[in-house]
Amino acid sequence: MEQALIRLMCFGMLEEITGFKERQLIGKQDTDQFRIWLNDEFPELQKIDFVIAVNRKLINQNTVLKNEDEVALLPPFSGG
Amino acid sequence: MEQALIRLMCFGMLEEITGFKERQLIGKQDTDQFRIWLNDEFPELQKIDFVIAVNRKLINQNTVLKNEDEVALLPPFSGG
Amino acid sequence: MNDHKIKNIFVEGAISSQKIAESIQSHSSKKEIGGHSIFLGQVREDVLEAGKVIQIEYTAYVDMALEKMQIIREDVFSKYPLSCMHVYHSLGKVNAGEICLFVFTSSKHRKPAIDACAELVERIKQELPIWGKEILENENSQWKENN
Amino acid sequence: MNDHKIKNIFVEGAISSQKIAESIQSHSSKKEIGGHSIFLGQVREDVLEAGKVIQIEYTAYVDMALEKMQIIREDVFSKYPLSCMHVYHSLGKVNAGEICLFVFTSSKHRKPAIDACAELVERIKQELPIWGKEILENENSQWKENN
Repeated sequence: MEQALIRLMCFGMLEEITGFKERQLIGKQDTDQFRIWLNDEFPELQKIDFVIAVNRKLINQNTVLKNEDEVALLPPFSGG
Repeated sequence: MEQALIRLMCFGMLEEITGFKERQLIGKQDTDQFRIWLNDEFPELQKIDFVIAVNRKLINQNTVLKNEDEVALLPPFSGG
Repeated sequence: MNDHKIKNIFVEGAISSQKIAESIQSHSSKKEIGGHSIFLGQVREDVLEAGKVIQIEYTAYVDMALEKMQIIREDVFSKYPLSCMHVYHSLGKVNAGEICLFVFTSSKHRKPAIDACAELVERIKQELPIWGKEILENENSQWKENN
Repeated sequence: MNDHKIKNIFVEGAISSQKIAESIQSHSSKKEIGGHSIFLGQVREDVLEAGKVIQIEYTAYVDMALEKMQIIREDVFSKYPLSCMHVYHSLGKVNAGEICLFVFTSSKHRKPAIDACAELVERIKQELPIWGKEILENENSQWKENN
């Protein structure tokens, strides 16, 4: 089976914490798998309040990741 | 007893109905007396919705009129 | 009556967008402000049975309006934590499409500015002795009624 | 997603009072409008424990913000009888005292314009993925939190 290549994006303070704004990531079948990877790679994120958007929609349950999906980590909004 | 000389003012459509914007009036002891005079003088006002202000305050009960009081006839407001 | 100086709110004719811009700009030095709320009343080209409205001519019982506005101003200032409050109303002729009322409130936070502005607009419409005479395209006229 | 063209809301840097004036002026030809409601967000010179805020630098997840704004726009248009709705938000650096958010609604009557504007401001603050980084006078910075 071909592995999904996703586009991973970080915004606001998360960009400072992870050290990247955007990168590619391969081999995560769904957002639960992705979260496990994220916690391993950036344990300091466990202290941070953030939500995940897949293809520019907030998700609130495990979501399958497909090739070229856009996965974004979003800290609390503070526009206006 | 000296008779009060009041300043009588009409606004909006009332100015058109009475034919004056401002005039002096003598001999009305209170607003009830004044209303009687007004109904005699301008019977067409009985069909018109208006309120009375004495010295720039709306009145809702009979009010004694003193010398130099400012009595105004105000149709419904339509500012803004 | 009270000790405060009575502020004028009346301007002759329409309120220009330039005046509004200048009023906004002048608040950039008040750096404790986080939100401004503005209401603008614009003369509508209503089509009445008697004809189309092309202009409204405003008159007012100026002394009473200014005294009443002072009371409203103090009520609203005591109810909401505002930095600023500005109210302007036209007298005389204002064409359809032009601005006849400008209400401007500013506060540290958005909510008091928004709520105070909305309350001011309602009270101005209901309580200030101002009258609009609608001038129709056929040169007739009729007295405006607020809803 | 929907069939409508996605409108941009972002402007680089502060929103000038001249831009606001031009936006107001351009509505004078829409003669069915009776009321405009405007909200302006202004960058506050807050004094934090870490220092005084002199500037906010805004970043956004632009594509998501515009898609979300489109949904909000359609929700609000379907809820209130509006003639017009305009929203502008700054990206990049905005100094204390400058305008970073401009929300502008117009309607035949005042109530829908006022209510729609207030609702838009709340939804923009809560739902758009935009972040403000407060730049302090001592060259430190911290991420803004909305209340």
